[in-house]
Amino acid sequence: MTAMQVSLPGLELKNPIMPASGCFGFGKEFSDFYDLSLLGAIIIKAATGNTRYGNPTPRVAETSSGMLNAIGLQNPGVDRIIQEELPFLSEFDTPVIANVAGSTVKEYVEVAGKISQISHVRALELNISCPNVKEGGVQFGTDPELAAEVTRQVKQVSKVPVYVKLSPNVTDIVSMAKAVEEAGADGLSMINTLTGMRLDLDRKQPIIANQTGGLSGPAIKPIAIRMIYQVYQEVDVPIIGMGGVETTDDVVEYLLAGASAVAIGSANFKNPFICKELIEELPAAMDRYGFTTIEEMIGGAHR
Amino acid sequence: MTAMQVSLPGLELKNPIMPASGCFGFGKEFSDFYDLSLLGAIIIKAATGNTRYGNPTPRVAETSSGMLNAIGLQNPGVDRIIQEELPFLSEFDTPVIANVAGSTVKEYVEVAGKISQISHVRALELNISCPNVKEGGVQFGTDPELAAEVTRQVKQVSKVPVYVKLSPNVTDIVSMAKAVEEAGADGLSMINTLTGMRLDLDRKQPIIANQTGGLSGPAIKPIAIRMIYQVYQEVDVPIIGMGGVETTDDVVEYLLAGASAVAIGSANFKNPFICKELIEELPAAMDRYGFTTIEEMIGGAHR
Amino acid sequence: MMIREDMEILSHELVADKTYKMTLKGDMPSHVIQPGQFVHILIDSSDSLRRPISIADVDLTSGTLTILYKVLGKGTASMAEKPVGEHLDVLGPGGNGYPIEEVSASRALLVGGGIGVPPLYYLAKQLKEKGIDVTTVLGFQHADAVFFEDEFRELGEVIVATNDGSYGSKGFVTDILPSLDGRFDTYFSCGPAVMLKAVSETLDDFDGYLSIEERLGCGVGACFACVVPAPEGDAKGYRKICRDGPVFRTGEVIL
Amino acid sequence: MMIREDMEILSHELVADKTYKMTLKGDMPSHVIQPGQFVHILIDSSDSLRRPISIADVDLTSGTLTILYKVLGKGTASMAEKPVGEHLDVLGPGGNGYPIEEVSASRALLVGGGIGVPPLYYLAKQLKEKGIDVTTVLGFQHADAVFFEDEFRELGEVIVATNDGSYGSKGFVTDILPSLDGRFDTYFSCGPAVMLKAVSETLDDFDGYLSIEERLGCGVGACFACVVPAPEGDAKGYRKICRDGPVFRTGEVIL
Ligand SMILES: Cc1cc2nc3c(=O)[nH]c(=O)nc-3n(C[C@H](O)[C@H](O)[C@H](O)COP(=O)(O)OP(=O)(O)OC[C@H]3O[C@@H](n4cnc5c(N)ncnc54)[C@H](O)[C@@H]3O)c2cc1C
Ligand SMILES: Cc1cc2nc3c(=O)[nH]c(=O)nc-3n(C[C@H](O)[C@H](O)[C@H](O)COP(=O)(O)OP(=O)(O)OC[C@H]3O[C@@H](n4cnc5c(N)ncnc54)[C@H](O)[C@@H]3O)c2cc1C
Ligand SMILES: Cc1cc2nc3c(=O)[nH]c(=O)nc-3n(C[C@H](O)[C@H](O)[C@H](O)COP(=O)(O)O)c2cc1C
Ligand SMILES: Cc1cc2nc3c(=O)[nH]c(=O)nc-3n(C[C@H](O)[C@H](O)[C@H](O)COP(=O)(O)O)c2cc1C
Ligand code: FES
Ligand code: FES
Repeated sequence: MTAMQVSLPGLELKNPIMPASGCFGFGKEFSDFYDLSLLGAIIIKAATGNTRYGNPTPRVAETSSGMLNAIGLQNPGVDRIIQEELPFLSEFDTPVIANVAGSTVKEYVEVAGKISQISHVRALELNISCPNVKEGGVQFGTDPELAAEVTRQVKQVSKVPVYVKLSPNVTDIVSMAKAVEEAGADGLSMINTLTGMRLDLDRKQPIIANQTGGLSGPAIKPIAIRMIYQVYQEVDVPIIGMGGVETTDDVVEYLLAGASAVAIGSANFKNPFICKELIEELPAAMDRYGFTTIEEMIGGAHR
Repeated sequence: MTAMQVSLPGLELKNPIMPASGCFGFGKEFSDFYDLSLLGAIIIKAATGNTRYGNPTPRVAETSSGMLNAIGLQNPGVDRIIQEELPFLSEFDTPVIANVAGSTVKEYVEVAGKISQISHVRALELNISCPNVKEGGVQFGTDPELAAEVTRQVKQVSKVPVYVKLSPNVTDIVSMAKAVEEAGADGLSMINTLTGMRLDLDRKQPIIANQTGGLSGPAIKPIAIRMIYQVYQEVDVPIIGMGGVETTDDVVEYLLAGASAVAIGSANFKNPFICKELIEELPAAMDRYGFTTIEEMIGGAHR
Repeated sequence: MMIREDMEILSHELVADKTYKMTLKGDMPSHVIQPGQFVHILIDSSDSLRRPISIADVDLTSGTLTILYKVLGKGTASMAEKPVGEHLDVLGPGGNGYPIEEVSASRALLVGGGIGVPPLYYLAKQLKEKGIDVTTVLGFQHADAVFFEDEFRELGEVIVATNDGSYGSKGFVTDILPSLDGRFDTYFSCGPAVMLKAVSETLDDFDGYLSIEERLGCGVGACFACVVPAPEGDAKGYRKICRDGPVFRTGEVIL
Repeated sequence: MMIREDMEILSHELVADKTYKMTLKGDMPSHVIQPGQFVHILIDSSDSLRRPISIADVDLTSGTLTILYKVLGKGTASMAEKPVGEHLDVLGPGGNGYPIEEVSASRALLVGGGIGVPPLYYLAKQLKEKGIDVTTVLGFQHADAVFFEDEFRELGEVIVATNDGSYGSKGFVTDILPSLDGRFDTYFSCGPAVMLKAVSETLDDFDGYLSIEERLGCGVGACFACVVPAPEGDAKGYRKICRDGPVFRTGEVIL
């Protein structure tokens, strides 16, 4: 066990840093920038049952310390992901976390059943929180009973541990977390984006063709930290934290709040080397705040 | 009727710009900087039934493009506000909107009954959304039935129109808006702060003594714009918009999204002259986007 | 291969209405493969997204590349204030440009509109070097917006149109095209979406190449922000502007 | 009256470990009423909050004021990089300082800790001018952190203590105080909360003035971010550090 290691259900992470779903594709593009074996894990883009072409463009817009996106779960479907995208990632010594989405419980179950059989897929991340699709996605993430139901059914078919990705667009994040924990979730992933909008003042219309988009980036970090802090006190499963991580100080803040590992999303767009750089700089940050292992830091603000 | 004028229930605004509650005290401090008669209106700090001393300090922390606050509704109580603070504001040719808070429906009703009798108080802003107090405040703002109940009862005693200030910390902002509209709200005020947290990495504790605080500033603007855009389509009462307004472009964005006027909160801390400057610069912005009156701009993104 | 580097601003000047020319020095130029590729610039470290700007010229001897940009919003306004000597965080070169190596035609028509003109300049130079004849049609909104006319003229014939007729002929680039019938075998175009559509319709007898713009996220092909639909029957069904494009063969994507 | 102005940085230098001295030019100096007042600085326009820094000296002839600050977090780190000639957005002067006009004592003791030392300098100068005898006790963490010892020495006796004994006497400022018994009639203190508490307890036979720090919001008295409780029985029940303070008479607030 090295200082940087973290053990989570299904995942032996060599460090707690991984790219977040949807911000790293299926890894190929970033493998031009650095060796993906450096990463703690890789969370791949959402897979659905069939090919989805997503929303019309524009799909992104910049906001103060953040960005909006409404990609709309564009992906080639689980079968082609398994055939065309996943083999490439087997070359690296890094566990893959497959982000699973759907419009119906049946679709979640189908995708989870298929993708969890791939040997280097070590965990699923159940995306019940995508705010950018008309059906499916977010309503599972805002109703504790629906969330529990999809978790329960996916758990029955999944060959690997299931992390449920929570939506922050809810009144009571703790009850969402408890509902999915009770339904068998092995871990939580928090947070997905907050639903937002920006208007184009010249056209007098929303910039994003889908009208609303998901807000990510440093702007949402205080909300993520608050939710993780609250949920950590009430559940026993580990949390993968995310939302606006750009520096090792941010990583430390997430760990102290209660995350066991940290995913980096939009920051990959600003700096494609961000994950590698944070991994390299993390030991110095641990030192700065008087820690010798990652495990020590997890939930440190609750002691 | 001049180009900058806006008519709202109880409020004849000479322009659509006003300071937001809690960020402008009772006006006195800012009257050293400019003539308060310039303002469209003034929303004063929350009044409760009795004196409140608020939360322990630290009460504020900076975040990316935003800030957290947990003042905790510190105020001298409605009677002393009426005696000691409100007379000063009667000197100015500007309507006052009194922000009303409480722990119980009874307290809201008591405060509303008293403060709505003061002649220059032209409207109430019902603060059912303060996330920084242990009891009262936010639970009224997250449950449509409680929100409707407090609105209904306050409407019965208030001598002036009642604007209900909505909390963004909810799954479904539209149902909150509809509930209070149905209960008799004359207008809405959106949004209050989002609950957030920041940790002090050296002390390994939340910076804010209250642990959580309300997130305001440009970081939350996309969330506010989205909520106002959604609510505007579903209700008939006017909306006072707020959240991260710093420029005239922000003002235009709020109006186009559906706000009839705009309140400025945290930006007063960065620049105490902000309201005055925005009022002066607004005609140029109207021109830039091809508008000749404020009324034309309201809801412009929905056409 | 794309790299990320801090490039030094060697020169920076206003060349037309709100339009600036900037030369940047670093290793990037040696990585540029094709005209039409772009650089993805983080203008301020507090920005959330980079800004894509086409490479307008490359000088391998001096290790510089030239970009031209128009001030539109927050990012470009801030870029306009960067002094010579300062460094910019540049990612690039991105995307697939004009595949000059494939061009077998002997006479090329270049059609540029507004801030779509810059990438055509490096293309024109490369075509000329290959011995291909270049005719250029440039469209601008008004006289003050015109730039690089002389630069193109050194490489071949140039016709300028302005929307309001304040310079060159009055009207759109597409008004010029019929008069050039028989003077080219292939064409290359870059400009606003409406112009590209009009150009490709006017020239639908020809194969050509179009450079397309869309709001980018990552700029490296990972986020699917920038997709454009491919015609019915295409296996993938879409193309990414940042990786498969920004330059596409006519018919490869739906405009 | 408080004003807001862009003040020019006239000088800027490192004077001790992470501690910088900066002089700023503008109209602000003519508005300063008392030592102990502060300026509220917007270090970068993208910051959400200003940073309060005490006024360490005022020179009405040259229209400058001096501040000293220690790099602690994001804002002060960014301030340390501002070059001479640049302008800073300054709001001030804020708050109530040391009411020297009220002081009837003839011998004053000044007790400063760390980055609490600066406002005592302008105070010492003013006291001296009034003919009051000044003795200063300064506490720092270690030798590298010591600053302004010589400046204070020109105004009276100075005793320095460092926590680790690497300079002056080893220990806290409160270890020095007993030895000064009978050498002063009143005292003025500024420094970290723990130090102020210890000083006021050690000197509880004396009336004095304490300057208190807290995270500020508005800095002008409007937001209630900076309240400190007043003793039982006080009519208001609290004081605002930014408006009623930062300087309070001993006993006026609960430390
Ligand atoms: C492949 C490619 C090449 C380009 N080449 C050039 C060039 O050579 N010269 C030039 O002036 N412009 C070029 N553009 C357009 C340029 O990227 C935008 O004008 C610029 O990003 C606007 O940024 P802003 O901060 O001023 O605008 P803002 O509106 O403040 O930008 C906000 C966000 O929207 C994006 N955005 C806004 N408008 C556009 C647009 N028209 N296209 C793409 N993204 C946009 C920005 O990148 C940013 O992420 C190119 C675009 C693409 C996709
Ligand atoms: C009345 C007054 C006078 C002061 N005078 C001086 C002085 O002369 N020299 C000096 O070096 N420091 C002084 N301070 C403390 C100084 O304001 C903080 O060290 C500084 O704001 C830290 O900012 P930062 O961006 O480096 O830290 P960050 O932690 O990045 O700041 C984040 C936020 O917290 C606030 N903050 C953080 N620490 C403090 C603190 N200790 N006190 C108040 N706010 C804080 C900041 O103002 C900012 O809003 C004074 C504080 C007050 C209240
Ligand atoms: C362009 C983009 C695409 C995303 N796609 C997905 C997705 O497919 N599945 C998912 O669970 N989350 C998706 N997310 C959310 C991120 O994984 C992450 O939860 C969120 O962006 C917060 O992290 P950040 O602030 O570091 O970006 C996406 C985010 C962005 C910006
Ligand atoms: C320090 C502070 C105190 C506040 N106090 C109140 C309050 O008493 N009542 C209330 O309804 N809102 C209060 N608010 C919320 C603001 O009125 C406003 O809704 C919010 O800050 C969003 O606007 P902004 O981003 O412009 O600050 C407070 C906000 C801040 C920053
Ligand atoms: S911008 Fe991310 S895929 Fe093209
Ligand atoms: S900082 Fe706002 S009242 Fe003191």
